[in-house]
Amino acid sequence: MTQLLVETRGLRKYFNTSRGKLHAVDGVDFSIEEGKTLGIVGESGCGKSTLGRVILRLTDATEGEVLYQGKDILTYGRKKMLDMRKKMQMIFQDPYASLNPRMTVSEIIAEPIRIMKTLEDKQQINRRVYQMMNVVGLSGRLVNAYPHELDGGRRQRIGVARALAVDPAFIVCDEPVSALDVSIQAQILNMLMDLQEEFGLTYMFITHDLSVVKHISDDIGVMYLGQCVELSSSRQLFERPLHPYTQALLDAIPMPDPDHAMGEILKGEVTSPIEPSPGCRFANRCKHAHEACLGQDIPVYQPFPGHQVKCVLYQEGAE
Amino acid sequence: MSEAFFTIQDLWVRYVTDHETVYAVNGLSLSLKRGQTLGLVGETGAGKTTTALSIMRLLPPRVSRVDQGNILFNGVSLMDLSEEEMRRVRGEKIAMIYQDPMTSLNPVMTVGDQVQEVLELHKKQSRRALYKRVDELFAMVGIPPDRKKEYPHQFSGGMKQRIVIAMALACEPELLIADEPTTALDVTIQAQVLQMIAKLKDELDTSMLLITHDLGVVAQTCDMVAIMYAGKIIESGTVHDIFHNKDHHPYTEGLFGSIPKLTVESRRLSPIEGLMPDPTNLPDGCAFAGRCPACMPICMAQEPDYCQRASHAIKCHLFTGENRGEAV
Amino acid sequence: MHKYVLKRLILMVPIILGVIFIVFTITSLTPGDPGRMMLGMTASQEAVDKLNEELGFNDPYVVRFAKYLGNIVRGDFGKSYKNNQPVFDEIFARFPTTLKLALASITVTILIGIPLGVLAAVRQYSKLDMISTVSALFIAAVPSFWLALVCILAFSLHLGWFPPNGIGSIAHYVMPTFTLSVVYAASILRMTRTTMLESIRQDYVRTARGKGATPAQVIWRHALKNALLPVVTSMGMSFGGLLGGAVVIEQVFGMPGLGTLLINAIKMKDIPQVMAITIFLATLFCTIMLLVDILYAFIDPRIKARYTS
Amino acid sequence: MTSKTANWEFSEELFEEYKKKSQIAEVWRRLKKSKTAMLGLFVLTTIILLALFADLIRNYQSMAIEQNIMNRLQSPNSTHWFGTDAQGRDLFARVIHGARISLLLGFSCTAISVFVGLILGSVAGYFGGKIDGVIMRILDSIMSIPAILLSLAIVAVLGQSIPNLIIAMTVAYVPGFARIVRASVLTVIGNEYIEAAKASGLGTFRIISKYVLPNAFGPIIVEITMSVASVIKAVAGLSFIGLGIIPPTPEWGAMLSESREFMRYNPYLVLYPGLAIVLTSLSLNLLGDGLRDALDPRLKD
Repeated sequence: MTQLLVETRGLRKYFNTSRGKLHAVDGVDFSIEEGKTLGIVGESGCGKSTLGRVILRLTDATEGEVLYQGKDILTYGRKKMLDMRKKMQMIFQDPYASLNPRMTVSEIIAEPIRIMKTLEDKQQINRRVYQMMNVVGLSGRLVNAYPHELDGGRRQRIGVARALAVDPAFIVCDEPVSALDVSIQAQILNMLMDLQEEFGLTYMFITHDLSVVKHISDDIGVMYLGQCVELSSSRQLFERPLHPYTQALLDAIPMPDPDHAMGEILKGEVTSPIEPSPGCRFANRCKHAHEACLGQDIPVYQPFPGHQVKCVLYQEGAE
Repeated sequence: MSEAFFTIQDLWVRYVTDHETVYAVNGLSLSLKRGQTLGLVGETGAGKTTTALSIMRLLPPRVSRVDQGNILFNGVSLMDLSEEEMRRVRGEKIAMIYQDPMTSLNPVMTVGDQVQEVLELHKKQSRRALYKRVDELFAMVGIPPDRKKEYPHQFSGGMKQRIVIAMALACEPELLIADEPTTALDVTIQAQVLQMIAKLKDELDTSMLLITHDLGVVAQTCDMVAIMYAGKIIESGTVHDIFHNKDHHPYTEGLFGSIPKLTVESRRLSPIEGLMPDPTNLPDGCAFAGRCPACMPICMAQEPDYCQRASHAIKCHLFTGENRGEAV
Repeated sequence: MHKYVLKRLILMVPIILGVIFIVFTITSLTPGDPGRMMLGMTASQEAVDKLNEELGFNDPYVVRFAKYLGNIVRGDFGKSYKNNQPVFDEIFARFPTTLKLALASITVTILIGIPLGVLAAVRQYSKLDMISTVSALFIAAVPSFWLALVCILAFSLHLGWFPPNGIGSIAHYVMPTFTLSVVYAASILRMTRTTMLESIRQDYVRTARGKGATPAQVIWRHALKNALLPVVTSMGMSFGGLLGGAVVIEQVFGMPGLGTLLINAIKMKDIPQVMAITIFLATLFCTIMLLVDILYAFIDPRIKARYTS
Repeated sequence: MTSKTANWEFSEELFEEYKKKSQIAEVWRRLKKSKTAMLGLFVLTTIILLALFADLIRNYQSMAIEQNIMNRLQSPNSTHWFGTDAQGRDLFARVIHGARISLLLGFSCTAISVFVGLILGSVAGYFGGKIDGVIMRILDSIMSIPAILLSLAIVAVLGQSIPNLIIAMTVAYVPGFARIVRASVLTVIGNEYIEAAKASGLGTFRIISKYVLPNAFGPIIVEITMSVASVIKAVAGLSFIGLGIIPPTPEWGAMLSESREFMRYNPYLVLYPGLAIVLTSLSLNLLGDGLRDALDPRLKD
């Protein structure tokens, strides 16, 4: 069995709003093996981006643990955390907003190296920047270009090079391709997969697009209103989606095949994650909903080995 | 009934600023039959939105230049209409749904007033009839009519798009232009909205020009498809032609290779290498030649013609002239 | 909505307290001898010392501040050193002049600035746009008191159209109003133009045109209301500037308003009077900003929603 | 595969090149394109040069200060380009020596206000919460007093001198700058690249100084030019009502004040000092307008 690299236990993140506590992430447990990819899928407002930020400590968790090689990094002090950041990096969603418009391509890629002091000598840093640019397929003449001079695909390559510059083991990819055109999206996805093989990277891949996540992930977690409603291997999830929400999500994707009829369409909209009442959060849109879904929190069932689902329909399976 | 009631003939549109000239649409032609849905597919910068705005005659003034072309609607050239006549076409005969429901509604007007405004502009009727019609429209798109006194910020993205649709369909237009109507929405909401548009379109017997980058959306909603690259249509045909025929423009092949598929078991995608050509400096010959895996010397020098087979047209040297035999 | 107004009124209290604190602190640094000023040069040193002691001028700073605050709460802002009358008597006597000038000026500012700004934006790059923006840029560089001098020179001394000073008739207010408002009108014009240009490019304006709305409807119904939001705030701020500007302009035109009173009080080191005028004008300004905020909520339902929920 | 698409050789020169292509040069290149900004810069430079070399052009003591009743109220002529005032002093000499005071006050007040405003505004904007609340309430209080009243009160209390004027103006101008800085900071910290900097382990201070402020710099530098003009006008206003610079020191506002009673028959007395104020602030405003466009890195050219 391979080693677990990252694990979360009972991770929660609440935000205070004027209308009450917003449960952005509400008790999420998962683990990622070294060298593998965990896809996190969900629609807007499900808390998937917050989850990524909490794991990287870009925002403080309300409760829970984030284990990296078995140690809880949420307890780390400033200095130790800075060391940790060399191992955990992030690729951001918006290739336009995630690059400082006043810095050149080489400055942006060199920035994490300078801050974390993985390299001191200027020429070494430059060599590293050069190496990273080559790895992500950026031409040398862009060394001194500014981000606004480049297209979305190239900018996203800069973001990837910046994340890779300090030689991390774990990268959170927060919707890295959703702002890109399909042809460019495919280029970046292929590149991310190549880099994973080349450097043995571990990914947490956050996206709203099930078909993208299918290509890149070994395991997939489906989130709905702050909770992980289904977690399994990618193959199992697509062959046998268990949670009614996962099924609805799969049905909603328009297939590029005119003979394939649209599936059943999910009614209603995502409700607000502010002060949710106990019970299944999907119940009000779910065609299988009944009394057992409301009133108390739904535990996680495991009807099949390695396939977890948060839905009372699978109650027997757990017993 | 089967005659084309809407045609664009050889449309050329440029944007000219002090610094540069962007060649957005370069000789685009398409036609649409009554009751049909045409999917106009392309990536960012292909000229899709420029085409839509040219039809509505809402291109940004001063910088945009329509150099050539004609747009015929029920046999009348929209280009020849006066601004006042065109104003009466907009919203009544041709209506538009926009990409971003967050910004396309006026934040300081109630949604009811915004829907009502279209009716006031085009239909003379009593106050009472007007209010009744607004209520009907809200009910039609699945929003309780008593919410019409609320402001856009009180609605979710999907709800706002429903309001935009109610606005577009208020006068029962003959042609509906939907510019990426679901791109900004979540996938489950997208499904709801697409289904609703399809249903209402049928009920009102409206024809639709659906602009999108999503081949899945096209497959599920369109009768005809036109694929755009660098301001031109490089392939067009029925949905069947595009999704089931063997022969395709290499760019279309590339697009299909780029989309991650749920049904196929493969890890790697087969993307198109390289980038869209710079719209300020388009190459001679075929605009796709630089990225094309099947590029031939002639592609660099000479622009290909359309190869027409029944309803299916491909603008590629692989299928024209002496190359015809080899490729097929 | 009234809940929001109440909330904002309560928020005004610390600001006014802050103003009183600042004004008190500044004036308490004044070297001077209030007793001597009140009794005059002929009074004996003993009498002066006694008066200073009685009035509490020898108390520690904190004690004096607390006393001053206490008196204000009771509505007592002190008496003028000059005529030993309650300071507000004089303020109320002078205020109408200043208020008339300020109201006339803000009205002219709005009437010139906003329509011209809208027109300049709608006809961007036209002759009208060029002329109005260039002249706005030029006027923004002109100090209002100099403009006032030039006006007196031209229209009073040479042409004799308007009286150069005094407040007897409406004619007396023409030049002061013009010189005070034209500078602010220039800045409002520029601002309206910028926000309008931004607003015209918004998606919802395109939606309105797509509906078949007439150009006039698009501009007045859809674009302007959104463009006005930042302009309204700026107008509130301008009113503060106008009150300040009135101080100088009143001097040029010899108008017996609050500004003239203030400057005389400063020159005479009549501290209670200076403090009262400053606090009065600051409170007035705060009230106007409150009205602006309420107006803002009235225009923009998003702001209203934020406060009423 | 992707690594094969961009094989290029490493060369140190490629990395060195960017020093030459500095941002200042870039801004300058764009600024040069604006005719009005260049006009503003030219006029401003001329005024600054006249102020710097005022002593070489016209002697301060003998031309600008000493009274010379024999020469009083001469219309502009070849010796006295701008004429002479009621005390027989050369108006041209007084105007160019006045430029010194105005520019000195304008730039020094702005510099101090910007410095204090940068600190207060960035602290308030970046940390938010209670710190923000306290700072902003204090600044709100100061801003509720119309700037000129506040300066008037301070000058009246501290006495009329150049340092006191600087203090008075600075107090009045700090809140404005702090607000602009704060607003810019708030816009900037909403950006994802700040998150990216945090993910790279960047500390608070460096995020402010390296990411937040440079990106907030555009609106601030524009405001600086506008503020210099505004201070110059405000000082002139104070002097005009007799509560700023005291005569016989040549200050434009004070000169206007002195000229009032003679202006009917000697209009040049109000013309030249006034034009000096207008030209100085106009040139600064034109420059500020041009800078606003030139400093926006997103504007393509």
